[in-house]
Amino acid sequence: MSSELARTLEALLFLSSDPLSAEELAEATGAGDLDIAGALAELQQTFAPGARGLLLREVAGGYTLASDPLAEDAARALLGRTRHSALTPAQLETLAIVAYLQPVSRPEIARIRGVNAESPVATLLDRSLISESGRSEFGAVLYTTTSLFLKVFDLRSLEDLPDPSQWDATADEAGELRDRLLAAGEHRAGTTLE
Amino acid sequence: MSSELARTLEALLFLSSDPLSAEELAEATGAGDLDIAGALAELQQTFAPGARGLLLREVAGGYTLASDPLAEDAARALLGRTRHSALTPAQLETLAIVAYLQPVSRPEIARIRGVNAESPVATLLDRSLISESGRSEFGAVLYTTTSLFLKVFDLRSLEDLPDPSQWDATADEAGELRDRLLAAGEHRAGTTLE
Amino acid sequence: MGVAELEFDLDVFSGPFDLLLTLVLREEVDLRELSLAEVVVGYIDHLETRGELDLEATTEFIVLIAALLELKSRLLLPGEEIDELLELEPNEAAEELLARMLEARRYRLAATHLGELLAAAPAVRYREAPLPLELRRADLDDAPAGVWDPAGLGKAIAGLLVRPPQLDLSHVLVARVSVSERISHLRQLLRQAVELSFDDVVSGADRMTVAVTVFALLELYKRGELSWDQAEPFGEITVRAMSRPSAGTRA
Repeated sequence: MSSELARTLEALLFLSSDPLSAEELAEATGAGDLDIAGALAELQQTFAPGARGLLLREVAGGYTLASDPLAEDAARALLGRTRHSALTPAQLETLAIVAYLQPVSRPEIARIRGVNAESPVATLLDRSLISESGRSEFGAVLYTTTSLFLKVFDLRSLEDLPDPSQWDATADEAGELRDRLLAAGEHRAGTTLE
Repeated sequence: MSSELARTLEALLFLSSDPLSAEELAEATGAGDLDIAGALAELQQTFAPGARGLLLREVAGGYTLASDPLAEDAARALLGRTRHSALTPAQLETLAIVAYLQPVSRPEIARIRGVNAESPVATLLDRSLISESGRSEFGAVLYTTTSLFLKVFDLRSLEDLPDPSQWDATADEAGELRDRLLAAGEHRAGTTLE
Repeated sequence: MGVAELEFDLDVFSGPFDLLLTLVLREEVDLRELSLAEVVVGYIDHLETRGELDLEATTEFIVLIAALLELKSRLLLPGEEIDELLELEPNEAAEELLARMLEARRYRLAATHLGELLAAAPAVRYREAPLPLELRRADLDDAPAGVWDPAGLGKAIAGLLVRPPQLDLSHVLVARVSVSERISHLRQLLRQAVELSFDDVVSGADRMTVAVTVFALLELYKRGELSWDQAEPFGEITVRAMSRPSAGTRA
C-alpha cells in the first residue's frame, strides 16, 4: 500500500508520454519538494528492478515509467501482429494513392479521398510503409512509398504495381491518373454534400 | 514481488493503447489460458482499488490499465485538459447514431438528424471516438465507433448499449401521430390549390 | 425552457409552440396561412431576450421548423408539380414524415442515455502515449516479404476512380430555366442599373423561374458581385451591384 502522494505520482507518470521533473510533479499535485522527493523514493522502491512489469527510470528531464525489458519478446509478438495485420480501408486507399501518384501531399490525398487523411497517413508513416520526401511548391510535405512497402507487397519496383483498369474500365480512359483521381474526388465530395 | 508472467502482462497492458483480451495476452506470451487467468488474478490484487495509483479495468472487450480517480485533479492540472470535455447534444446524437447503426455514412446521419452532420462528425473523429471503416456503395465514407468510445463510456462492448427500441414512441403515440398526419394529408389531397 | 412552451403571438395564432404544432397537424391552423418567418423571428427574439443559446432547444426548434417548412412547401406547390416533385401520395408522405420523426426521436433519446453514461463513467484516464521507438520501428529486414497482395492497391485506386452514380434528379426538377441563364440575366440588369428590385427582376415569371433566380442571386452573392437587403420578412428585396466588371477586362 503506497502513500496517497506516491499513488498520485504513479498515475501522473503513467499518463504522461514525456518524462516529468520533480518540479512538474510538485506543481501538478501542489505538494512540497520534500514530500515529492519522499514519494519518488517510495516509487523507486515499488518499481525496483524485478519487482514489477514497469520500471521507474530517471532520464534527462525527469522521471518516466517504462516497460521492463523482460516483456520485450511478448511485446514484439503482440505489436508485430498488429503491424502486419490487414490495413484498414482508409489506410489501403491512402497507401494506394501514395503508391500510384508519388510524391504526393496530404492535402492532395484528402482531396482525392474526399475526407481528411491525417490518421491513415500517421499510421502508414508509423509502419514505415511511406516516408516524407521533401516539400511541394506550396510547402506541403510530400510522401513516397518505402523499400519496406515494396517488400511486404512483393514488388520488384513501382513499375510492377497492378493496372487498375482490370477492376474499373474508366481507369483506361485517356488522361493523367492524378487528374482523373482528383476529378473523381471532387465529384464524390459534391455528391456526398448534405 | 509478482510472478514473471504477471510482470509481463503488466508491461503489455502498459504498452498497448487498446484493451487486451485474455486470448491476446496468451498468444503474445505463449502462456496457457490457466496461467494467464492466474496472472490476471494476481494483477487484480496488485491493482485493487486503493492499493496503487493505477487500476486494472475490464472494458472494451479486454483488460487495460487506467489512472486512479484519486489522481484526477493532479492529472487535469498536469495535462491541462478535462478528461473528456462534455460532448454537445449534436455530438452525442451523432455518436448515438454511429453506435447503433454502424457502419454508417455522414449523409445517412444527416438524414436521420434532419441537419448537416459535418461538424459533429469532424469533432468525433478528432477525438478518436469514431473512425472510418470503408465506403458505402455510393462512395461515402462509413464510420464506426472506436475502442476509445467504449473506454470513455465505460462499456465492455457494444452489446452493453441498451436496445434503442425502448425509446420508441408507444404504438398508441405513433398511431395518434400517424392519424393526424394522414388527416392532414387527405385534407390536402382534397384541396385544389390555386 | 423548451421549445414547446415558447409563446407566440402571430396573425393566425397565439399561444405556445407545441399547441401550434398540434393545431397545424390537426389542420385547425392552415399552414398555408401561417407565417413561418414570423415563427422564426419570434424564436430569434426569444433567444435575444434570454441572452444565451440553449443548443438542445435550438436543435429541436430547427428540426421542427424544417418539418413545417417541408410540409408547407408541399402544400404551396401547384397540384401537377406535386407529382413531378415528389412521387408520393399524401398518405405516403405522412408515413415518411412519421417514420422520420420517430427515428429522430429514438436517437435523440439514445443520445440522452449516452450523456448519462458519460456522466456516470468513473473518473479514470487511459494512457495515450506512443509506443517506445524500439517497438515502433518496423525493420526492413524483419518485415515479412509478400504478406499483402498488390491487387489490393490496384482495387483501391480503381475504387477511387469510380464516380458515384449521378443522382437522378430528372423527376425532381424539370429544368425550364437554368441558373447560368438567370445569372447572365441578373448581370445584364445590373449593368444597366446599380440597384434593382427583386420583384422587377422576376416580374411575370413562373414559380420555378423565381426559385432559380434566387439560386442565381445566391451564386452571385457568393462571387461578391452583388448584395441585397430585405428590411422585413416578405418585404421588398433590393439587389445591389457590388463591383461592376470593368469594361476593359470583361466585356
